[in-house]
Amino acid sequence: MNRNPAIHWIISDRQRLQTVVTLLVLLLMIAAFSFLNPRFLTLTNFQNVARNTAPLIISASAMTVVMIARGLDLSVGSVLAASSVVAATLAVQGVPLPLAFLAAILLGCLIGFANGAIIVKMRVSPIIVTLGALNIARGLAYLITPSAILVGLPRNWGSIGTSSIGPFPMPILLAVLVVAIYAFVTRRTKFGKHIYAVGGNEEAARLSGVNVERTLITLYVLSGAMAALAGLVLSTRVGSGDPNIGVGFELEVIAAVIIGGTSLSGGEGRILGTVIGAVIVGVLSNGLNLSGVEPFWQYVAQGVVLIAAVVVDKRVNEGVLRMGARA
Amino acid sequence: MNRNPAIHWIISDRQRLQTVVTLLVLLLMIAAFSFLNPRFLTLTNFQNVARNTAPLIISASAMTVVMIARGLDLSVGSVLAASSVVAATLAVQGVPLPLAFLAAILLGCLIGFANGAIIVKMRVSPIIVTLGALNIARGLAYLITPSAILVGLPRNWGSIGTSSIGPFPMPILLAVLVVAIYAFVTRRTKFGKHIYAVGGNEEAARLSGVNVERTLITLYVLSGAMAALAGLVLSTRVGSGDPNIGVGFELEVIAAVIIGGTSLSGGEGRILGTVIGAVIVGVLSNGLNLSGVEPFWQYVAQGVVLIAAVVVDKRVNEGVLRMGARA
Amino acid sequence: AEGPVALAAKSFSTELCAPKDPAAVADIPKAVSGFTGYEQAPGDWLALPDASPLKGKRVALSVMGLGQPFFLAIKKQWEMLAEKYGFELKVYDGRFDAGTVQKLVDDIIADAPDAVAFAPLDSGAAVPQVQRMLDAGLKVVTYNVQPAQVVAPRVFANDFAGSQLVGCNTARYFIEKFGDKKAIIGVVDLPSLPQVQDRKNGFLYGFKSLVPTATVAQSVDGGGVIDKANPAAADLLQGHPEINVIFGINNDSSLGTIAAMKAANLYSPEWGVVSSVDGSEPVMAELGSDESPLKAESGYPPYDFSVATFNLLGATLDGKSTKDTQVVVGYPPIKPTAEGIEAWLSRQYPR
Amino acid sequence: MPSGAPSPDAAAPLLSVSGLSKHFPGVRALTDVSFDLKRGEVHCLIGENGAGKSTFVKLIAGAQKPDAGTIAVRGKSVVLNGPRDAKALGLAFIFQELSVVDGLTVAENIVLGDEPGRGGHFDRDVAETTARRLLAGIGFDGLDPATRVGRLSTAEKQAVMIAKALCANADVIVMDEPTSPLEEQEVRRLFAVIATLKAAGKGIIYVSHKMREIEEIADRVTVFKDGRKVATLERAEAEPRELIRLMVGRDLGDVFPSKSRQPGPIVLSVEKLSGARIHDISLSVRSGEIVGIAGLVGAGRTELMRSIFGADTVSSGRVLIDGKPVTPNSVRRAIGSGLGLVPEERRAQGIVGVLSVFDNLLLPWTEFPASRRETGAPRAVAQRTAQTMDVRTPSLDQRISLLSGGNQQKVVVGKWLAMKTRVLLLDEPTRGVDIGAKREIYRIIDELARQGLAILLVSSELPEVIGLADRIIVLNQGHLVGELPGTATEPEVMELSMLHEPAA
Ligand SMILES: Nc1ncnc2c1ncn2[C@@H]1O[C@H](COP(=O)(O)OP(=O)(O)OP(=O)(O)O)[C@@H](O)[C@H]1O
Ligand SMILES: Nc1ncnc2c1ncn2[C@@H]1O[C@H](COP(=O)(O)OP(=O)(O)OP(=O)(O)O)[C@@H](O)[C@H]1O
Ligand SMILES: O[C@@H]1[C@@H](O)[C@@H](O)CO[C@H]1O
Ligand SMILES: [Mg+2]
Ligand SMILES: [Mg+2]
Repeated sequence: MNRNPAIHWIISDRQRLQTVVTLLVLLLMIAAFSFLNPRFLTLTNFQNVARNTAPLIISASAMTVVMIARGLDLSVGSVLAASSVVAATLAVQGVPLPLAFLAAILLGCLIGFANGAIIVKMRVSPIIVTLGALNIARGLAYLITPSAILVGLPRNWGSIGTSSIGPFPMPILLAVLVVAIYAFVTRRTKFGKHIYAVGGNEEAARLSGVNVERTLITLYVLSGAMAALAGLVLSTRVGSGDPNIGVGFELEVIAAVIIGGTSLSGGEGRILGTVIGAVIVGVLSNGLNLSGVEPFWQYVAQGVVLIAAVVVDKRVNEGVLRMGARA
Repeated sequence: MNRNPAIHWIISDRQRLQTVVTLLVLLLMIAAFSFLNPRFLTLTNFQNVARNTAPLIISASAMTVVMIARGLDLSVGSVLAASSVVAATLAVQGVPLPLAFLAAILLGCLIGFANGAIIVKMRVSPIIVTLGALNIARGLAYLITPSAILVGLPRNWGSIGTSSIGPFPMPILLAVLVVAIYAFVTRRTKFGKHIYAVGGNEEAARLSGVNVERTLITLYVLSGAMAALAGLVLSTRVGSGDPNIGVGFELEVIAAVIIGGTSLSGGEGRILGTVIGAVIVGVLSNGLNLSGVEPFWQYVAQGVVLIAAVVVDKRVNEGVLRMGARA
Repeated sequence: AEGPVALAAKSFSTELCAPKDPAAVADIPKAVSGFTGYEQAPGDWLALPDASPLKGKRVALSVMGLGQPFFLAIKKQWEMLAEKYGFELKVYDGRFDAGTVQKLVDDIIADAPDAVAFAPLDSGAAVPQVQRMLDAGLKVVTYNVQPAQVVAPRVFANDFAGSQLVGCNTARYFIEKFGDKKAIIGVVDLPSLPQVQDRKNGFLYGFKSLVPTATVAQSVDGGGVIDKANPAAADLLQGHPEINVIFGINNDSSLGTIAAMKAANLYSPEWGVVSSVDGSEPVMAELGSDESPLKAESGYPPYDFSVATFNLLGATLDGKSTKDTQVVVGYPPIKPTAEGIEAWLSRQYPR
Repeated sequence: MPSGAPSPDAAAPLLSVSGLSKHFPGVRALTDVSFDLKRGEVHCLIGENGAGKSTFVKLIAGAQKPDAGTIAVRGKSVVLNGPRDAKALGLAFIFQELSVVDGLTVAENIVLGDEPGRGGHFDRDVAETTARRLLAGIGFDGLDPATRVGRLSTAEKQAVMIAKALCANADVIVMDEPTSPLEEQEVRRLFAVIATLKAAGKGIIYVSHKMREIEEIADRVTVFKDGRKVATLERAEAEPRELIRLMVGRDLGDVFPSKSRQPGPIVLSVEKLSGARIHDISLSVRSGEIVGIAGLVGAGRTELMRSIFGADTVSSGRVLIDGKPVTPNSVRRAIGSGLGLVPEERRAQGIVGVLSVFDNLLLPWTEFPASRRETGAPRAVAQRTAQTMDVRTPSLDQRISLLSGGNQQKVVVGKWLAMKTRVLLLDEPTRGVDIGAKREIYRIIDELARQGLAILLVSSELPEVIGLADRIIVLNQGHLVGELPGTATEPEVMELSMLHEPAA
């Protein structure tokens, strides 16, 4: 068993093994959906899913590190909406697009900073603070514009969302970039090590001289920024600034992160796992729609597949580990 | 400072102190709202808020112990809906009301059992499992009846939701009963201690002979049952069986639990704190409506008050503890 | 003395009411969504043809959210049409969620059906959504909520005018029953949907046309779903006991209100008057009951919507429509008599 | 080169502290303590459990803020606003509670807070080289720097902490009970390292409960009692009997009880037990008998105890109590059959930190009517147990996590006393326990044996095994390699422990 170096490489690290198994679960899903509708496994549908999943991947990458550090950010969905309407409002008023986008990202940073600072300095639960922020950001979005803005958006509004470089849609490239940066940071930088330390054993990290507070605040700021970026990707793709988008997005993001192998209890997690988790979440609703499953049954199917995915994941993982131990 | 025996009693137990401080925060809110609208502080509004908050209190009590044991149940909102339509469907078909209600509660138990069994036996994340259950239960609710059932409900359908004993609305009495049972169980029974032990240190609990699995499964079953009961209270009050109700209820419940002083990391928490947390959540939207705050501003106000409540809570708590230590 | 139902039937009219005091309604915003400028009768669009160009085609139907009787009726109607005219139907549920609707648009594009009947959620967001489908070469017709710009053939009802009629009838009943008692209005609203703002404004325009002295005490956010509308309505009643007119922007809102009234022991026609729009079955039971204060309703017609959309989609497939083609279906006030209710239900919600 | 600031006065003590005080609600942990540390000395700190040693350590680490008092480093008075300040001043620490990060690798733990690499980049190669060098220096050459720490044994984790403290290249190294999870050989290597540090002019504060260690390495010894410093003695005066008298306030006499017990019939029999890390082990313990288990780290002692208790999966073999087989792989059945286990890692396995002393004591209990647990009989039993075990706590309702480590351990042992336990499995029962309490626990173990319990004892402190056990069983790599009488000597046991060490 262990003879094969590739297999050995995979099972030698629990996290790596888990990621590979999650990938297998995804492939299984793809196989099943392809069987149900031939249009599922086409380049256009691949681009479609990828484009739709890009915002999820972007925000979930940021959420992954927040959760590795034992935090949580429920405000992402509302930040997405706020970012979307801020950028659109500014763009309509003639502010150059890069500046409008920048303003939206800054707003995300600001909300993230407020979240982080309150959580860290006051030592209160991230759930409540970011749930508060969820409400506040949604309210702000509605106050800016109660309905979607589209009249007067500049021609190049879609520059992020709909353009492509070669066959690769811009949203996907952006998501890949974000993932690459996060993967690099978590694995190859001091800051990355600090994230795991803070989540794994905050006291030990503090005693080792890690600046726990700054680490955490930075992660929340980045989570806000990435949620805002996700909002820009989404709203430039769909061609409007919409205060209604992103309701319930936080649960999707958290589901992606957890399917990807990061736990709420911190200290563990992998960006790559999250990407696969996000794609699983994205493929699921797309696949069910394309398979023509009746709308109400889709709820059931979604729930069943979600649970089955983690259960299969766990089982295979443990099975492989047991076999590995025996070999 | 410590001379006063009442004060000493309060500050001698950290959890108790926290509960008292949370109560103060609630009183502060009540004072503020009373100032903004004199109709806020009336018996009828008290009954109104209490009636509206009863389902939240019921489900949040059950969630509190789940969270004390380091679990989480995101499916409560959907179970609420499923319970509501099951009871209504049966009632419309002429099944006696008590039986219809029983069936709904049993359904809640069943979903809770499935949640608990999968979480415990497969050792997978409660977030994903109960998120799956959230989808499944919602789907089932819709499959049973795609839209609200109102016609053909028996005359006494409102027996739980709208009746009163003396000046006390039935929903409130039910909530009080549930709270009393939970408070008793957590504080005065062996099972209660086991809940804290499982959440505080699962391994130590296991090695001390606590049946960790059974404890956890029981808590999920009860959470399902209480969500179903909450569904009955709600739907007999609004006079329908409705598959749409309870969307986002889980976040309200979790907010109530956390404001009440229970944390996601388990081992700590108080039912009484949760009750106050739930009332804070309930009073908040009622108070904002009665104060005539514009709907979009209500989002903002809700967020701000939520955060302010926990921050004030924390600050006062620490202040008192510091003073206590010095005295 | 006449019972409330009889009184409501007596004061009922299908005519709009002219403002008694134009100043009283001057400040009310006119339509913010939809195309109230068109007054084209549905005419032939409501007739069932012998054969349809949709035959043998793959058709996608989207709904805002299947949890409402209105959209369920739409789905049911379309399933009957699919059966009768022999086309393949796939139904997409928007779950009343902007994100879900965005994604289903993309999934429809990926699935590339021959024709799409699309129900937008937000007028603004709908414009690029429809445009995306058109760009992908799909044949699209929209119904119910309308894109804020003209992009594709559409079927809609005039939310302002339809609600204005309810406003008039509510006022007529109010005057009949309470004489010149001062009217104080509460609204169980859903402020995040522009279409709904038309309903609210239409209602106020109609009501104040006949009762210029009426004032609005408060609008609360009822979310358009019963479990959120219920506590919001309870708060509304609690905060403003002087309210004697409540308008619910859809049936969930008025039903949540009715439940709140029952809990607060206010459920009686003597209290005042409740009205709303949609005309679904449970509300019809209230409308026809002498115990209920709900005494005016305009019907939002699922059958008409379905058939008109079906026909327009066929025409679009045949190239017989342009992007300007639009069909306005009626938004009739429902006469609160047994016959009136039966007439409405049997056509729009056939069993 | 010392990493801290250059000293303004070479003659000044490396560290001097005066008037240091710290109160917690209900507890005066430290009162008016003065202390100093010279270059090139090992200054030992001893005292009973709860005397304030760890509190003292945390204060000079900047991990907690003192209520009063001053700290001076190399003659310069300093204010510590956090652990980073202490670190910057050239102070390094090994804390009593293992403060490792399970999710990071050995190397990452060792360099945490001071990672090598340019800018923000983490240089893994340098980190691993450094880690390998430091681990080799303390005799843990076998430990792969790329392993995740979560997979290590307690001893290996401790080695990581020691390497981490050395990594900082500090002038002052504070070790709070560094050897409690270590094996004799590893202790020797640590002492060699300490000698080198000393020779390099560094100062070491060494906290321990082990008199033999103190005797061996101390240049000076400071004794704490009830949060106060009672004396600082020079090496010459620091004679164990005197130290114990200062610590405890009286003479203790013999530490170990006499072994004049009369073993009865066999209570526990283990037949051909095998599991993941143990192979085909058979043994038996009589009523009234204490059987010690010796072996090197990783010999499988813990796994054996846990397998008997049903906590680790058994693949074959069986366990019998009074001739009746115990259902395998179920802790609850094991407890029901009369087994009790005091696990190896107190904080992770022994206590429920958020619960009170009372709740922890009564956690395994099943027999009292639920509703009366807070009052009446259970309360009385808990009270009695706490007294028997001499648990120092302001009240039974105190959170156990706020007790000193030794007092926590007494609770973990104590919780089995009130049960109908027939067989007590003790895995390192006195780890981190002070000498007085140790003697107490020995007395209790003896007492329990005399009452007819069968006791299986694992300890890394050989004197403890020899001092208590009637028979000693030696494990090596999961195999039972031999048995010695209770009269065996340390070299005899050591020899057997290492005998069958296979070459590979
Ligand atoms: N955070 C805290 N809150 C309350 N009391 C505390 C806290 N930390 C320590 N104490 C108490 O302070 C006293 C001193 O504890 P400390 O840990 O310093 O003892 P120690 O000498 O290190 O004991 P041991 O030898 O058992 O490790 C004890 O009574 C302990 O219970
Ligand atoms: N969860 C684990 N994963 C990997 N290795 C483990 C694990 N638990 C124990 N080990 C290793 O298995 C071997 C046997 O462990 P065990 O704890 O039974 O030995 P022990 O004799 O009690 O030694 P110790 O003094 O370390 O407790 C040791 O080498 C230990 O490092
Ligand atoms: O919510 C409403 C429904 O109640 C129905 O009126 C159709 O339009 C939607 O916007
Ligand atoms: Mg200590
Ligand atoms: Mg061991």
